[in-house]
Amino acid sequence: MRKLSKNEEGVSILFEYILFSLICIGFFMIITTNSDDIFMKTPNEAVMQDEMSDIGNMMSTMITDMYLILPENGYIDTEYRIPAKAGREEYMINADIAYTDQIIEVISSSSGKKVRVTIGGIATTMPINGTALSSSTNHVISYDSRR
Amino acid sequence: MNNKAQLHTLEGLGAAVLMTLTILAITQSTMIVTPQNALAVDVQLEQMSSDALAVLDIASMASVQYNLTECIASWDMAEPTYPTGNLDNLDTALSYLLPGILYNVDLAYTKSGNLNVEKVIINGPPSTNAVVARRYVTLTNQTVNNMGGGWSLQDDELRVVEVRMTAWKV
Amino acid sequence: MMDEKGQIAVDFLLGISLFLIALTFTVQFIPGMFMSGTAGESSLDYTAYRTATVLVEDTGWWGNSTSSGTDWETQPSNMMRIGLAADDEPKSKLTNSPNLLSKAKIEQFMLVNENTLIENLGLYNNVDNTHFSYGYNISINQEGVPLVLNSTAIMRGKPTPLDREVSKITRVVLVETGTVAVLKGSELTGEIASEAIINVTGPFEENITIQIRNLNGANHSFLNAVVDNVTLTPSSDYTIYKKTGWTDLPLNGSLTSTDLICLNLDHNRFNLSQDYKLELRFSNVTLDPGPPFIRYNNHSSPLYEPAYLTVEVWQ
Amino acid sequence: MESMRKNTKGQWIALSGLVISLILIGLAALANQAAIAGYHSSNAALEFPKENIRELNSHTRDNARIIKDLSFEINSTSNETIPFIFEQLFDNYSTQIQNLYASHGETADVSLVSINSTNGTFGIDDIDLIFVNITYNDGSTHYVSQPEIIEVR
Repeated sequence: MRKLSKNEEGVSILFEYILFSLICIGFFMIITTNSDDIFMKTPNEAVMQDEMSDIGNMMSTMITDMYLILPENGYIDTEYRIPAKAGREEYMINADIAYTDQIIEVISSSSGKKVRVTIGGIATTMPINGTALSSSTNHVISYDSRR
Repeated sequence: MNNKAQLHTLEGLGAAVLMTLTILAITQSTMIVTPQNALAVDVQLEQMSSDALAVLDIASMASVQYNLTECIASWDMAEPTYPTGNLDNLDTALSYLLPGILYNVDLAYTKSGNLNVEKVIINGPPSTNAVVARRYVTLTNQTVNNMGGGWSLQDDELRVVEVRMTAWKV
Repeated sequence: MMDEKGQIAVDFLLGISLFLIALTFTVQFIPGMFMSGTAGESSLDYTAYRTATVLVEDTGWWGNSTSSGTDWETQPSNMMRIGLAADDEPKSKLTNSPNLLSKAKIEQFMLVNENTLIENLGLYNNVDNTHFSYGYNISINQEGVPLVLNSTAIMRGKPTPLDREVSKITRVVLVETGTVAVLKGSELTGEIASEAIINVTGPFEENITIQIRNLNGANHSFLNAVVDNVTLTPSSDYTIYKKTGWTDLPLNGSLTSTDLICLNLDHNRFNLSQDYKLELRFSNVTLDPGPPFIRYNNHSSPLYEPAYLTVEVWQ
Repeated sequence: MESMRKNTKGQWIALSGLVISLILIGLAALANQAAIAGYHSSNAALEFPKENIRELNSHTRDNARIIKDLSFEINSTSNETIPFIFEQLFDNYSTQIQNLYASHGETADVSLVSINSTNGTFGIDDIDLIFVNITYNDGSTHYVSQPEIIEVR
């Protein structure tokens, strides 16, 4: 016994291994359980928030600009390009609530994420309506005084 | 005394402090995280330059000595030599409205079916993100004669001139 | 416990766990790092752009069940949209004068209720059906100082915060600041050949400007101005200058026939609802004999001066 | 402390901390690049030819008045009728505008529909309204105003 207790090397190495493995396992458990959140969801969320508010703002700015040059008798239509996906999801631009709320809504169909953009007081005097899906190819905003 | 004992701890502490400080530095510095939106600068520039031309065009006699049409009508049709431009009236009016912005002005017009583009104000080569603003004026022989310009139009002739301004930030 | 080797493992352990803890935090911070800032600010840029565009290029609109028009400043309670562009045809929706701002509209704009203003210009964000108003500052500046109309400085909103990212857009505009009568030298008449008489009917809210072009004469000069037989004091009652481009140059008396002479008269001199007789005395000028004399009010039109409309928006 | 100075082995924990910090700074710089390069969609809003269309419209309005004045001037020295002169001048204006817009890749067309007068004669005070068709196309935006009613009195 005296001999054993004198040499403590074996115990220290064992302890070292055990403790070290425990810490490493703990660390990797935290990382693996959160990895989807950290590396996939949050950046995607951030990118989507960015792109969707960008697109909403583009729509709103275009409608404002267009409103200011509407012909009294005639029509105007303009094509615009939007990315097919925001982050990794398709989305829909919804202007149907514009009349009541002065707002354009960009909604992702799969995750239900919503971004809303105001449109500067034009909706109360001119009905704006329509929806657009990001996956369709042609996007047009149009106005016709005779309709 | 064996000092080795603290060595790895100190190392780990150092690494941790280093990483935390980096994170702090990045999140706190607005310069890195929030970049100047280059596009917004362009929007502003484009808006200002087309505003300046519009304001000069619609200004009445009481607001400005010569409006855009009168400025253009007074042109003597002479090619400017850099750095002195032509059309001082236009130049002073524009530089008053656009402080901190440099611009070149070209005039485009059709004469006997051909498109002519002439430089009238030269302030140097435009930088990469320059914008172009356009405005149109119509000259008749009467407006030209009033201003003593060199357009030499017929009495029954009217000429549409496109004022093309290329503007950029200094 | 004489052997100290055992400590090394504990020491290493402590070091590595500190390192790993820091790393975990770091990794968790990375996405947040990229998220902060970018989204909100780009949308603010366009909010500022839209607000400035609507104010400068739109006339505004009012409407109730029976009638509507662009002269919303006369119908503040039925106001539907705020716009400052002048419009001489209030029944039509389209304006032909962007960048030309009406004085009456600006004055009414200063009186609009805060919440209505935010609602109307869309200066808010809608997150889960709760309104978050943006901070904003809208002002019209001339040479860096807010323009003063009817003794009110044209500036709405809060002062710009220094510690936050602010989206700013500036527009060049012409603002109606008062009235002006543009007269030709040949139109002026007087009882004495060198003394122009102009009838002015008060009262005025803003200073009045008289502009004279093509005043013929040789070595002629301006002497003084007299209202109802009281000689006016230069610089306190009136200023005289000549216009070159957009700028005003001081005039030291002597004139040439190509000068655009401007006379800016203090409105307090004409503050009653009555007729005033304004005499402008020149030397070496021969004017047509009157009566009739020119009436300022028949020749006056709005005076537009260049200014900068600035919209600043922040979170 | 002496041994610490003498120990020049690895120090890999501190080193990896440094490496990770450097990677982070690189990532942040990259994110900035991305933020500047992005916003393609907002660009579309910028490219909307608002000023071009408005200028086409407002300049045609101004021009109708100039043409009216000019045609009365010409009429006093020639024996052509006012509507004939007006039409010719307007055609001339239209060609010039077409050429100028075409020079930057836009199709613009203004054409005269009719000259209206209050009592059927074409005196200087009688002509009050001019009807003009204006079309504009830059490939993605199509603008048609028919007719644009211009008051020239």
